[in-house]
Amino acid sequence: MEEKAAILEALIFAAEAPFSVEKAAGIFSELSKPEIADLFRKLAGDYESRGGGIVLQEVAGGFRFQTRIEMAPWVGRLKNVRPASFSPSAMETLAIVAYRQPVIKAEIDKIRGVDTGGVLKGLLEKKLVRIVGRKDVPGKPIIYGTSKRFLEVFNLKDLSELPTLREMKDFRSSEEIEE
Amino acid sequence: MEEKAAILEALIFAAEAPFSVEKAAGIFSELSKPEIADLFRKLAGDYESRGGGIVLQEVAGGFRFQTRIEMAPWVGRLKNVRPASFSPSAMETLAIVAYRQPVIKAEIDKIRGVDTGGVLKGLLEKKLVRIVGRKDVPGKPIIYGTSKRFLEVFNLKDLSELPTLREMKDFRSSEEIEE
Amino acid sequence: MSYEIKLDVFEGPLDLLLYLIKKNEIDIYNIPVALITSQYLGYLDVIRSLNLDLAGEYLVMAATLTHIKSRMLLPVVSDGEDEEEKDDPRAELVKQLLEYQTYKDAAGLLSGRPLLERDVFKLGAPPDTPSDAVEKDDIPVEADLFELVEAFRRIMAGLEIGDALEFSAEKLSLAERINEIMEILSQDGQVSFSGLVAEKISRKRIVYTFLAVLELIKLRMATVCQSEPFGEIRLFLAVKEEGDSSVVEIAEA
Repeated sequence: MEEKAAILEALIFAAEAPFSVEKAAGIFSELSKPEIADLFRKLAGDYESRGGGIVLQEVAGGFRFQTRIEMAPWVGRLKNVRPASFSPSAMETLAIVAYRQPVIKAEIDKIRGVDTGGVLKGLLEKKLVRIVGRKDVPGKPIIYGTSKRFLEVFNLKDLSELPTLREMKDFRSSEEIEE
Repeated sequence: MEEKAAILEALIFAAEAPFSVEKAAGIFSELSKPEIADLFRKLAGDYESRGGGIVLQEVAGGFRFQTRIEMAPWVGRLKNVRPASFSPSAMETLAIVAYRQPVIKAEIDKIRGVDTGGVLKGLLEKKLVRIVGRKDVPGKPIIYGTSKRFLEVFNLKDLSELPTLREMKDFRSSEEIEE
Repeated sequence: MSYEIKLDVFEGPLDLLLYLIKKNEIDIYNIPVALITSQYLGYLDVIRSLNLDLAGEYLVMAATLTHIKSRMLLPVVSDGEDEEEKDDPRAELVKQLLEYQTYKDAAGLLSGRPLLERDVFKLGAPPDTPSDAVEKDDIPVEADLFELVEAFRRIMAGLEIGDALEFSAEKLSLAERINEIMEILSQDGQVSFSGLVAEKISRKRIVYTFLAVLELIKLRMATVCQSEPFGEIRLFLAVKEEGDSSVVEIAEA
C-alpha cells in the first residue's frame, strides 16, 4: 500500500471520533484536501470490495472504521449487552429536532401534542441533542439542535443525508398502497 | 473474503480486549480451536503483507488490531490535538462559578462539600475561570468569575444565555410525570 | 368494543387519534367527528376505569373533539362571507394530525438506519495511549452546555433546604453588606437603592441592605439623593459630593 494511504488508515483507526479531511489536512501539510478526500474514498472502496468484517464508513463529517452491518448478529453475541434502543417518544422527538432545528421545546410539544420535557432531557443526556442557544423572543426559550453524536449514532454523513419530508410523504403513500 | 474470516475480523475489531481463540471457539461452535487459530494467523498475515497502517497483532493471549509501529509519529501528532473533556468535579465547580459569580472559594467548597482548591486551579489554568477581585472581608479572599473563554467553549453569547434553574426544573417535573 | 388493546402504547392524543383513524379506515381529510369522538372518549373511560394516570393532554383533546363536533352540528350561517363557508372546523386538527404523522414516519425511518451499537460497532479497545498528552494550555476543550447546567442542578438539588437557609443566614452580616455596598460605590461612585435590592434576594437581605445604607449615612460615608419626590433614591460616595443643587437632599434633613 502507498505510504500516504497507510498513514491515513492508521490515523482514522486511532482517532477517537470520525476523522475528517480537514483534520487529516492539518497533519498532512503536503497534501491538498481534494487529494486527501480521494485517498479516503479509495481506502473506503478497498475495504468495501475486500468483503471483510470491517468497513470504512463516512459519517458525521469524517470517516471511521466500523463492523459491516451483516456482522451485527455475531458482534451482538460478543457484546452480550442489550442493543441500544430508543423509545418511540424519543425517536419522535429526535426526528422533530432533526428536521425542524433550530427548534424550541414549545414547538416540539405542539407537534407531538404532549409535553416533551423528560424525553428531551434524556436526549440531552445521551448527547444526541444539544442546546444551541436562546431564541430572541419573550422568555428567551432554549433552542435545540442535533449533535455530532447524533450523526455518528445514526450513520449519517451530515444532515442533508436525512430523507426529505417530501420523500417521507411518498414513502407513506407507497406504504398505504402496499397494505 | 471467506465469511468465517470476515466474522472473526469483525469480532476482533469490536472486542474490548485482545480476542482469544477460546472466546472465538465459544461463538463459533462449528470450528475447532486449531482451525480458528489458523484463521487468526492467516488474517494477521494478510494485514501484514498488505502493508497498510494497521496490523493484527497477537498480544496478551489474543489478537487485536493496532496501528503499525512505523505510524507512531503520525498517530502521536493526532493524539496531541485530542480535545480535553471535563471531570465531573471540574464541571460542578465550573457550574457553581458560572451561576453564583462573583463567588469566593469558601462558598464553592461549602456548596460542593469538599475542598475545591485543585479543581479551581485547573480551571484557572484552562482559562475558563478568572480572578475578578478580592472581597473586602477579613482574609481578603479571591473572588472568581467565568472568563470570555468560558463563553466561547460553551457557545454562549453572554451569561444571560445560561439556562435558568427554572428551566431545569421544567425538565425535572416533566420527567417525574413520565416515570 | 374491545378497548383493552394498546392502552399505554400511545405516544399522546394525536397518536391515539391516528390509530382510530387507521383502525376505522377513515379518510383523514374527511373525519367523521362524531364517530371518532365517541371512540376517543371510550378509550379515555377505559384508561380511567383501570385507574391509570391520564395525562392532561388527553383531556384537552377530548374537549377539542367535543367542540369540533358541536360546531359541525351547527348549520352553516351564510353571512355573505365566502371564507366562513370554507372554514371547516376540522381543518386545524387535520393539519396537526398530518404534521404529526409526518414526523412519526420520520422517526420510523430514523430507527431503520444502521444504528451504532446495534447494527454497527466501533473499535472496541482503543490502542493504549499515554494519557499525559492532555493538560496543555492551548488544547481545545470539548464541552456541553447541558452538562454544565445538569451539574449545577444536581448540586442545588443535593443541598437540603435547611442547608441553603443556614448558608444564606450565616453569610449575612451588616458589616458585610456595608462592605459590599462600599465596594460598589468605590467602583461606580453611585448606585440606586433599587439596584442594590434588584437581585432576587431574601427579605432579610433587603432589610440588611436598608440598615447598611442608614449606617453608611450615619457614618457620613455616603449621601442619599432623590431627584424628585417618589423618584429613584440614589446613593453617592460621600467623598466627592459637589452634586448639583437641583437634587433634594433627604438624607441629612
